[in-house]
Amino acid sequence: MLNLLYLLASLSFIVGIKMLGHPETARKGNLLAAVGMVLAIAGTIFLHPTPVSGMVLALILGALALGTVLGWVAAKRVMMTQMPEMVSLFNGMGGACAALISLIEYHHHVGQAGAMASIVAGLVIGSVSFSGSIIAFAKLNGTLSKTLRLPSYNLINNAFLILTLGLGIALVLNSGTWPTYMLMVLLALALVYGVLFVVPIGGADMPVVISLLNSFTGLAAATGGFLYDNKVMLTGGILVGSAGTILTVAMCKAMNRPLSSVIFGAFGGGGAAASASGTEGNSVKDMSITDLAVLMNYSKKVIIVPGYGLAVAQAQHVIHELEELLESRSVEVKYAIHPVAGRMPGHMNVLLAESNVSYDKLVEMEEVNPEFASTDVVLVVGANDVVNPSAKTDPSSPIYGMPILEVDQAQHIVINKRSMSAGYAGIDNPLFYHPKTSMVFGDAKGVLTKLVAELKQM
Amino acid sequence: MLNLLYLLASLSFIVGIKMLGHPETARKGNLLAAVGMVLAIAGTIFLHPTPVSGMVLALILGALALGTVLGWVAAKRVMMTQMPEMVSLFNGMGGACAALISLIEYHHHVGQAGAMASIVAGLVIGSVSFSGSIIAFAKLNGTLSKTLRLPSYNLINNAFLILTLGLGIALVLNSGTWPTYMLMVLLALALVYGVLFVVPIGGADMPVVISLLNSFTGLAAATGGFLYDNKVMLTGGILVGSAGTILTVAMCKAMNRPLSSVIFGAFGGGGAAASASGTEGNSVKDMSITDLAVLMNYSKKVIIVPGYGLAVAQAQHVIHELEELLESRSVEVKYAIHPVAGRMPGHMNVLLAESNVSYDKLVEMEEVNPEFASTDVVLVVGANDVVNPSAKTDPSSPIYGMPILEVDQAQHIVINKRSMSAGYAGIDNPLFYHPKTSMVFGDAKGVLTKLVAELKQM
Amino acid sequence: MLELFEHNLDLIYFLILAAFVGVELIGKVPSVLHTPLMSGANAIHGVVIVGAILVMLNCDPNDTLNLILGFLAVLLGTLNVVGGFVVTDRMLEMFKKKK
Amino acid sequence: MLELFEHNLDLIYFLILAAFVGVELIGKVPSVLHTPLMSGANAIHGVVIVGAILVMLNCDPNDTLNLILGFLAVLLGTLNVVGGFVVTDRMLEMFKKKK
Amino acid sequence: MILCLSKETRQGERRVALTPDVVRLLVQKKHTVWVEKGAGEGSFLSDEQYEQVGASVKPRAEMLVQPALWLGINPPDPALLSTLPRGTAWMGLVLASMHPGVVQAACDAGITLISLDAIPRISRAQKMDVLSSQANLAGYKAVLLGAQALGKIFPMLMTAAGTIRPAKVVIMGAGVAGLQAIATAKRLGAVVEVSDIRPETKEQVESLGGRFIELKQDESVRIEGGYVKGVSEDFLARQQALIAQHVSQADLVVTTALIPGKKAPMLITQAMVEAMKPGSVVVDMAVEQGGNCALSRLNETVVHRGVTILGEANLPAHLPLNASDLFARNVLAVLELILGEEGLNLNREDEIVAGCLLVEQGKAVHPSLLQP
Amino acid sequence: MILCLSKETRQGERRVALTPDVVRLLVQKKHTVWVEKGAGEGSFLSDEQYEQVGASVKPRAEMLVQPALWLGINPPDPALLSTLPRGTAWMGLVLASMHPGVVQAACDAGITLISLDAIPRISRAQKMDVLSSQANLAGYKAVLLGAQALGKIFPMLMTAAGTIRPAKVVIMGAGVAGLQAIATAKRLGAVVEVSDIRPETKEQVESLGGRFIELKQDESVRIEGGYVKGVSEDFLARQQALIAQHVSQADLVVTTALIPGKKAPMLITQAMVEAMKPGSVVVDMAVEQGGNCALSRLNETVVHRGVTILGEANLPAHLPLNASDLFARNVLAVLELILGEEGLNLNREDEIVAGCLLVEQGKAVHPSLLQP
Ligand SMILES: NC(=O)c1ccc[n+]([C@@H]2O[C@H](COP(=O)([O-])OP(=O)(O)OC[C@H]3O[C@@H](n4cnc5c(N)ncnc54)[C@H](OP(=O)(O)O)[C@@H]3O)[C@@H](O)[C@H]2O)c1
Ligand SMILES: NC(=O)c1ccc[n+]([C@@H]2O[C@H](COP(=O)([O-])OP(=O)(O)OC[C@H]3O[C@@H](n4cnc5c(N)ncnc54)[C@H](OP(=O)(O)O)[C@@H]3O)[C@@H](O)[C@H]2O)c1
Ligand SMILES: NC(=O)c1ccc[n+]([C@@H]2O[C@H](COP(=O)([O-])OP(=O)(O)OC[C@H]3O[C@@H](n4cnc5c(N)ncnc54)[C@H](O)[C@@H]3O)[C@@H](O)[C@H]2O)c1
Ligand SMILES: NC(=O)c1ccc[n+]([C@@H]2O[C@H](COP(=O)([O-])OP(=O)(O)OC[C@H]3O[C@@H](n4cnc5c(N)ncnc54)[C@H](O)[C@@H]3O)[C@@H](O)[C@H]2O)c1
Repeated sequence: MLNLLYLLASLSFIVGIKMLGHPETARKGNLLAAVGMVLAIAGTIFLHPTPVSGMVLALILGALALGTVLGWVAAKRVMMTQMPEMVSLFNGMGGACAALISLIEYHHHVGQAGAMASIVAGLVIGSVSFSGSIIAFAKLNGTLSKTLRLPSYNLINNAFLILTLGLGIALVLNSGTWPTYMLMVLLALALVYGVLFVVPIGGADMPVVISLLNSFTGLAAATGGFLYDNKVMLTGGILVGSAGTILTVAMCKAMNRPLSSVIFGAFGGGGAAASASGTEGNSVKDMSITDLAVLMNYSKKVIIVPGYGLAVAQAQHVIHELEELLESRSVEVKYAIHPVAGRMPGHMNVLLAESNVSYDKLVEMEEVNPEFASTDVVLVVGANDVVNPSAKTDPSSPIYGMPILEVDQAQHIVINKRSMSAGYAGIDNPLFYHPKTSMVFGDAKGVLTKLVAELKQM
Repeated sequence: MLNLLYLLASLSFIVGIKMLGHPETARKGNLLAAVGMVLAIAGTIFLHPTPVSGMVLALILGALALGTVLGWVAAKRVMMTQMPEMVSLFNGMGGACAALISLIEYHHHVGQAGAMASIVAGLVIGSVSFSGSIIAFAKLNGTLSKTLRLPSYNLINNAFLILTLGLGIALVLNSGTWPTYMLMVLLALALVYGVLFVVPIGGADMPVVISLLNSFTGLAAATGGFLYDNKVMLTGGILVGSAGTILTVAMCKAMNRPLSSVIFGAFGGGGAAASASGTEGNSVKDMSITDLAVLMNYSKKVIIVPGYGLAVAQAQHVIHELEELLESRSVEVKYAIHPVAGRMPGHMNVLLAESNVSYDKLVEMEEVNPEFASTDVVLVVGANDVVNPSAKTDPSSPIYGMPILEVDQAQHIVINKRSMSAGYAGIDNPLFYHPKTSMVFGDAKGVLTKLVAELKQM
Repeated sequence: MLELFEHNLDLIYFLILAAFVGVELIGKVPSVLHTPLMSGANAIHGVVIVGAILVMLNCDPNDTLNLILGFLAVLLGTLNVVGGFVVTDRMLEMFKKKK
Repeated sequence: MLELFEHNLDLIYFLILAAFVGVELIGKVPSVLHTPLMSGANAIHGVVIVGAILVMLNCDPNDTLNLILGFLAVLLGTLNVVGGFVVTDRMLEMFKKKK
Repeated sequence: MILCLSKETRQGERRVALTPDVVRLLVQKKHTVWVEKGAGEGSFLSDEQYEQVGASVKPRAEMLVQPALWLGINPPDPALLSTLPRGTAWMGLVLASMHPGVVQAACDAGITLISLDAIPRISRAQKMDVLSSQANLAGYKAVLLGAQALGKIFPMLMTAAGTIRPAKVVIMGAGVAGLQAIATAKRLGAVVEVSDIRPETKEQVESLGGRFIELKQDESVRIEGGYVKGVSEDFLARQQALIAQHVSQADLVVTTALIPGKKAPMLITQAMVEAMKPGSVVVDMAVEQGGNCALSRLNETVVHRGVTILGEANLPAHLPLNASDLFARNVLAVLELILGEEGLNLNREDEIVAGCLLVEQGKAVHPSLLQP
Repeated sequence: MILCLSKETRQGERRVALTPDVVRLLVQKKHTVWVEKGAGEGSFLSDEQYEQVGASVKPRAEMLVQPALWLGINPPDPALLSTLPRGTAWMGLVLASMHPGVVQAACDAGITLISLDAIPRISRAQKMDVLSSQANLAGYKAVLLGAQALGKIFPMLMTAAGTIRPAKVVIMGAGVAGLQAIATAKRLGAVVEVSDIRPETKEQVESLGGRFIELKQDESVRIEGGYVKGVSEDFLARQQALIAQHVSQADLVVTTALIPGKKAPMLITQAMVEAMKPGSVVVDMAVEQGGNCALSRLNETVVHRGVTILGEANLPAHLPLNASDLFARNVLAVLELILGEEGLNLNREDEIVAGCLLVEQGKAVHPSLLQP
């Protein structure tokens, strides 16, 4: 019976993770996995083959209740922007849990090489994951803001790694016959290594690190599965271990950093993605085309701001296709036409008429400006000066006094252009550094074509 | 050691199937799986734990050698068009092999319910797969061309199914203590059921059936795995069983027939796709958009013949996208413009100019007619009268004497229109029934959009 | 070594297959889902709590130290599980169907 | 029933995971590959030949009937394997890059 | 048989029935071609160009010396016909229903009269179809004339000085000319609305990006072989009422509605013109057949309460380069059918010949001429 | 301050500096607007329409009674300026380099002269930029005029009577007018080739679907602030040689090349015209600045060896509905800048005011007028 529950829980994890991979089913997938987890926990407690003392049961239930309340409240209270650090924290809890299990079980399996391997692995991996996650949490949190980097850092780091592994292997080979304080030394080493692992890494790479630590914790959980020959722990742990690894790779890819450079040495190093040559130290956020596709697909209202770049790229046909596609998914789409967008009066009209964009979809600046506030996504394609807030704020700017499209009122601003270069007026655009802004770099035609392809797959 | 080989073989099957799913890696995937198979076979023979008599070994090697020669020659000789029937035949061999194993092993496992279940399942599934495959082969081959359908067919069919299953279960419950002739009855029942299963199905649905039988054989192989607790058989069998089922579903989807209607009752029924109301009993060939995409992707020269339907569908922008996409894959693309295509002089020019098709790509009828002979694919989109050969051959036709585009010179003719209805002149078009012609039914804009999407994925 | 392999054959197949499933499942996930997926996976490895519970269940009721450690382990595991699922759910709110 | 389940736990996990892998692998295959994929899968289930070989290996050298049946089984299995892989390969020739 | 290319005499006509390109082909086929002096001038085709391809250029008087096949565009002046020697044939537009005198004159002069406008519109004859080839050009030109006269641009433009709304163009009749007018107005960026009474035109109009003004059909609308044969007064009144509001908002109205052999339907009444905005324009392409607009005058420009009504009759003549070219190719296709080894080979078994041969050697032979 | 809208007197002018729409806005802001009788006629705007929105319509004589801000389009007749009461201001196009007499007359009459064409082309002033708003319309009109005069259609058409090749249009100069000309010719289906000497125009031309004729730059080409300041004779000769072959194959040539404050560059020589096909057309938009074509005559149509050269100077006047509308909005934007609570508020600290204020109360104040 218990095994059946475990099987069901295992299945719920597999299917849950699968569902988490699709926007439409993700929420349900999470719920499903949670249900499976409840089954596994309840089963473990209430279908335990041997009788359990009331006190122990009370303790267990107490811990569960306390944990539930704390976890729930923390998770509900946290602000959207702080979620990644929360995840990191929770991950650390999981690692600590695995380490504690190993600490307790160590004495019970003296002499059993196999079990000892599981225990030691669980202790090491769990501890690294724990201390690493805590550091990641503190970094994201801002508590630990400096990126520490000792001089011969790599050396020290690798030394610790070798020490930890060596001691761990020795313990296993001696099957737990060594004194307990050696175990404590191992624990300490692992904890320190976790700290060393994460401390030098910059904020931008943190999500990758968390994902990696996450898959570590998965492995730690799996070691527990080995120990108890418990299938649900094994399934859950291995699943998270492998899925987490792939996810880490995928995240690296999305950030355009090879995983190898993340794991070895180059880890951190300032975070290439975070600072695409922003002037004045400002930083620019990159967005992948897939993310843009999802964002648009789940929007209610999208306003497209075409500019000279759209004409240069001759992307008028694709943008019309995008518009039709979004409309067919009942996203409202309009074009905001700035009076001097392009290089001749009415340039955008000429362009969009060519691809048969309905005249009704073209909205003048005065009319569209109040609409941005109720807009989910503004997609700026090859426009620059006409959305440059300096025109309003900077009296020394050559475009000061020109009315602009007030796209910063919208919830998300996505700007597609090939680079950070300036437009006709030759000036920098503060909008690119706006917190709501994401950039999608590339030729407009290429980017929009891919965007349409991505959208079609959703 | 043997187990390691089996593990490697299992992995090669998994990875091989994965690679088979992508056009670029498919061939290598097939090779990989084949290598794994060789490992498994060689390991089984040469790492067998107990000593083997030379005669038996010789027999085994002889059978292997004979099979290899025969299989190789047959597979190499067969014409492209006959491959599906070949696959069916080979599938039948696999089924028969599984059934034979069961026949032999039956006596060795009397009294072992678990083993007996495997044996009986292998026998039944293998036999059904065998006889079904042979029928499918004969049907595709033309040997068996009529679609037989007895009056109360469903009843008979289900009766046989129940009988077979019932007898099978009885045999298992009695753990092989029943006399051998009962086993033979079961064999006969399963064979007959396989025949009944496939006989009523029309030619168009055959690929689905073969895929289904294929996954059956996979399961039959897996039963062998249970019997011998042989991991490589299990992996291979289960993998094919599950992948084959999903594949069957995917094929049904691609044919727009729900799997349920294929499995239950509606199976066959004349093959909706095969005979789209051809006049004079002539038959019309359907083509899927994916196949068209592959055909075009691997062509050197494509000529598009636009007609009034392109204008009605307002598909001028998509066709231009298609043209650009093909050109980017170094397929040469031209448009053949018939002087009276459309409904006003120059209709196609107006239309294609709108989507910025270069004037150089538009070729007049006189100029393009000699080019068809060197063309791989002619794609006729929403044109009808202007490619109607009656204009040349049938003096009683109202369009007799009108010069036409001589598309029948090309290697493949693909015609997209919504139905079999006539064009302006209101007359039937023999080109639709031309052996080189395939029809892709649907609104031009929808079809071309999907075509472009498919092409982009290649 | 080979011995170890032969003995744990089932386990090894299990591991390989499970790892494969994990890899295949993630396959081509849109990158917006990276964070929620990570968070969901995070909650799932909270299954380690099962181990913690087992520790306690098997614990001598008088072994206070281990009971305390066990209690802590269960507490931490619960935090991982509950917090993980709830945070994931909140992240996924943005994918609610509009209208 | 439950007993059967408990006894074959490893097998059941194996089956479920393997089936999952199969399903996930096929996932989104372009329909041009349907036929080659079917054909490749067809070759793979030829692994049943391993069973046939085992039958023969375990066969009493004097049991002529079973030897003949076994011989047949191996022959048929080989046909399945060899023919299957070769046909698949030929089908896939068309995916060779042109030029 | 000698082919004689005449110089058009109609006021404002700039086309010519044969171009040097086509003459070259005829000469290659061993035909003798005489060209009237200055025939191609209006189309920028010099006498030398004709001579270079093998034609002889002569004054008309010298061409009348022997029977020949005369090629022209506009219906010939009856007086002129009488100067042609007996046995001569004349081919070109006759428009017999509008110019009955021509047939009579041909009979009197004992010549053969071939009417290109009477060629049946069957598939095989498409390349001889001068009505289509010329109407097509006319449709383009009508819109350009209108755009030229309109004090506004067609496309929508959003500029720093404000937004220019797109012009609204209403087109009446979606035949050959009407469809090309739709295409041209759309190209220039106008919003185009179209009215026709043949139901199949809806799809055709939409295939060109125009909006079709739906009109409830009724049984009084008689349509045969793709042509409107007639409509009741009552229906016309309903149609007028429906289109009145569209016309009142239009910047440009182009009317092309015809009923073959009859007076063109009156679609734009004086009241409707008066309801139009000052500055707007009407181009009445049906003016020669009586006009679709009550106020249009043949070959005149009328300005009524700020609305300009253009009554230019011969629009293809404004595009002589293309119009002559296409006309000449149409003529060539007909010649290939009717020119035998020695002279005309008028096989009246052939549907096309039967349709376009009005008078043979002074005898009226066309069915439509026999009844009365 | 009273705003006086004058009726344009230039031959062929149909625009007006204020439309009723804009007058309504001014009246709402408590300005008094007087409209000269018949001022809007050319743009189909009646006196009643002006009265309805709150203006008073008067004959000119009655408007001269007190100082006011006069609004016009074309540079005023110096004689007329002298009739304006002292303290009056006049605003409109002055084109001082072409009409030096106007500035003198303004000084003599002691009035204030505001030149809309001298407004600096900075971003903030885009909505006041009459040069752009009018040149844009002119570019459209130039192509239509050319298409109208050309005996050919623009688009390619493949018909039963043969294929019509697309017209080839060559456009010289890709400024505001040139770009709109490209767009218009492309829309109509022509193949468009463009020459300009500012390097950034290549991308702009291609963004509109035109083909750019590459020309090797040299150091004699001086470009400042987006304008060509001058080129050497030598360079011009090379440019001519390069474009000669393109022009010789063109059906229509539209020239828009200008060098602000100087004579327009001579791009199309007589020899080049003579190399063109008979029937082709040249539209010289630079004719008022001396012309880009050697044969063009101001406001005349010249036909030289079969090539028609149109020298129409005031193209926006052919689109009075749009042109008046845009001009009036430009004027409104300027008024918003310079009209204070009581009368003019000419703050010469403001770059725009400094740029367009030529004469203040009879005193020449513009930098360009101070040196000599
Ligand atoms: N409309 C008129 O009448 C007129 C006339 C003259 C001047 N102007 C001036 O022109 C400007 C118009 O503003 P705008 O926002 O339309 O244009 P803009 O400010 O010139 O910016 C255009 C942007 O498009 C990007 N771009 C160029 N090619 C691209 C491609 N192939 N794909 C994607 N992006 C591309 C460029 O950035 P990357 O290089 O990084 O890609 C550039 O920053 C205003 O300053 C206006 O005053 C207008
Ligand atoms: N060009 C001219 O000047 C002119 C003038 C008058 C008449 N015509 C005549 O018109 C004909 C032109 O020949 P054609 O080949 O262009 O046209 P057609 O013979 O009229 O055939 C058009 C075909 O397009 C298909 N179609 C319609 N809508 C479609 C859509 N949305 N998507 C896909 N297919 C669609 C229709 O079949 P389904 O309904 O099955 O989809 C129809 O059979 C000739 O007979 C010509 O003589 C030409
Ligand atoms: N098969 C061929 O080769 C061929 C060639 C050319 C034209 N055609 C066909 O000939 C037909 C007519 O061509 P056309 O341009 O010579 O026609 P047309 O000049 O006789 O008439 C012009 C249009 O006016 C419309 N009309 C008549 N009364 C009207 C009214 N009251 N309101 C609105 N519209 C009215 C007609 O329906 C027609 O579309 C079309 O069907 C065309 O497709 C066929
Ligand atoms: N920033 C703004 O607000 C704004 C507004 C309007 C125009 N502009 C800019 O002003 C500039 C010119 O506009 P314009 O139309 O008034 O220019 P213009 O009328 O002075 O000249 C027209 C064109 O002729 C070209 N030209 C000069 N000599 C030539 C030669 N020898 N051969 C070929 N071409 C030649 C010029 O390069 C220019 O493109 C452009 O850069 C335009 O973008 C800017």
